[in-house]
Amino acid sequence: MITVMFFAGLREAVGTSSETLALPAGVSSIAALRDHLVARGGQWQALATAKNLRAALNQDMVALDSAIKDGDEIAFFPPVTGG
Amino acid sequence: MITVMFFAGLREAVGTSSETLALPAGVSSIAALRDHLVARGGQWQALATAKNLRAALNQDMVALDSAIKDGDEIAFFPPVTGG
Amino acid sequence: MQHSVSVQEADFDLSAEVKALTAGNNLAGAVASFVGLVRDNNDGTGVADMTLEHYPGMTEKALDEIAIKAGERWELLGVRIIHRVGHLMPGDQIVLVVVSSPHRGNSFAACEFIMDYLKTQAPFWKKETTAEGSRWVDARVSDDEAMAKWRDQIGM
Amino acid sequence: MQHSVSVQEADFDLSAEVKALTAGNNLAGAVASFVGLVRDNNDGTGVADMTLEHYPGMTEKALDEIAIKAGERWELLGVRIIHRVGHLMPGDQIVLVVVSSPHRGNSFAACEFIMDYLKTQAPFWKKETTAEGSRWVDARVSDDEAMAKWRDQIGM
Repeated sequence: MITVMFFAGLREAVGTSSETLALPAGVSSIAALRDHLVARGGQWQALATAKNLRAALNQDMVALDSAIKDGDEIAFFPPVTGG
Repeated sequence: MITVMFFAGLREAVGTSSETLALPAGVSSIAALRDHLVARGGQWQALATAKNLRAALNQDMVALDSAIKDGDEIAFFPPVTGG
Repeated sequence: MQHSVSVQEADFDLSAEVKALTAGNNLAGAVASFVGLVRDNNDGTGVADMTLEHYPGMTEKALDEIAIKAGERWELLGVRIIHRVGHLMPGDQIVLVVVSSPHRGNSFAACEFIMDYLKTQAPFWKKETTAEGSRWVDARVSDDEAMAKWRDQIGM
Repeated sequence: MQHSVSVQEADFDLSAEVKALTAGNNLAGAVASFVGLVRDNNDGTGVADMTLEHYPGMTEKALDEIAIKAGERWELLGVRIIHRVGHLMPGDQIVLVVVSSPHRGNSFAACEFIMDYLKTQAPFWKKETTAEGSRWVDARVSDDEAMAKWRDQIGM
């Protein structure tokens, strides 16, 4: 199983903050996971149209082409605006 | 009359913090005033031997060759060490 | 170097944080601090209030890593970072960074580095309420540029 | 830009100064501060206490000019400078600089500029008491270099 999380405007767009799912067959990177989610259609298109989509893998900010495996926590979000 | 002030180690060396005197004849710069005071001998030699002597004219830090006139307030001191 | 980070809804007191960071250690001659405040205006639009969302767990981890990176780069004695989350009003304090060091140059550089890093790397998001409704704040190009400056200067 | 300077024997409170500088003005998103503390060690010798001498009148004038120079160079909302004089112990606060601005880059640069300028231009002198007696503190070449950096960068 993997945990996928969404934050800020992206959380509002996809309508959920977190979901747990089995690592889909053939999905081995964050980018591939995004494509898998986008293929659900509807509000999930937000993951495709998001400007400057950022991602974290196990709570480290990483590039979208980073490899993922079972047990990982993956997060998608817009550029951060704290401080 | 002019006012001449001394601070910190230089004040201790010359043994006074301030004195008022008539602008000596022929003295038209801070450097010339220093020479005039040094010529008194004794502890006034400290003005000649001071490393990196600094001066202020009417409470602005200035170069030693700055011109002075009657009524001025001149100060001699070592490099500052505040902050 | 000692460091600590907090992500909290509660407000903080700058003096108390400085005192706590420097207590019992009289080697620190220099303490540089930064406090970020909620402005009542952003790009010309009045801001009534703000909500700060974050990624619990990752925020603490990111701030921790930023403090450690600063300590590796500069001679520091202590770093304290606090970032507030939740509901905030104009004038409220959002973020605090305090850096103590034997020398002021290091304290200034590290404090600014931590803020620049935090702005682009720590997972916080601001949502503002304006007269036209609420909106997520856009990231600023100037923040990316500030971060890029450090990458160029010190390879971070 | 508002600014104020104080030369005083009394201690100060950083939080109170920040609040006073930003009160009633929610344009200031950024507040950079510096506090200098008495160290218990200088160049390897233990320091028991310290006396700060100054040139009354000129100190206030010099600090005032430094604040104004910073306001001319950067977009600032407020500058507050406090420098203590008289008898101080290790750990005591000596100097405070607080700079508020709409943007953090300006607040950091101006705060560091003011400290570097003050270190070489404001007429204060420190006398330390050590186990070997009392001694006037020597000026540091590094302070002249810090000042020269600003002269090179911004012609000040």
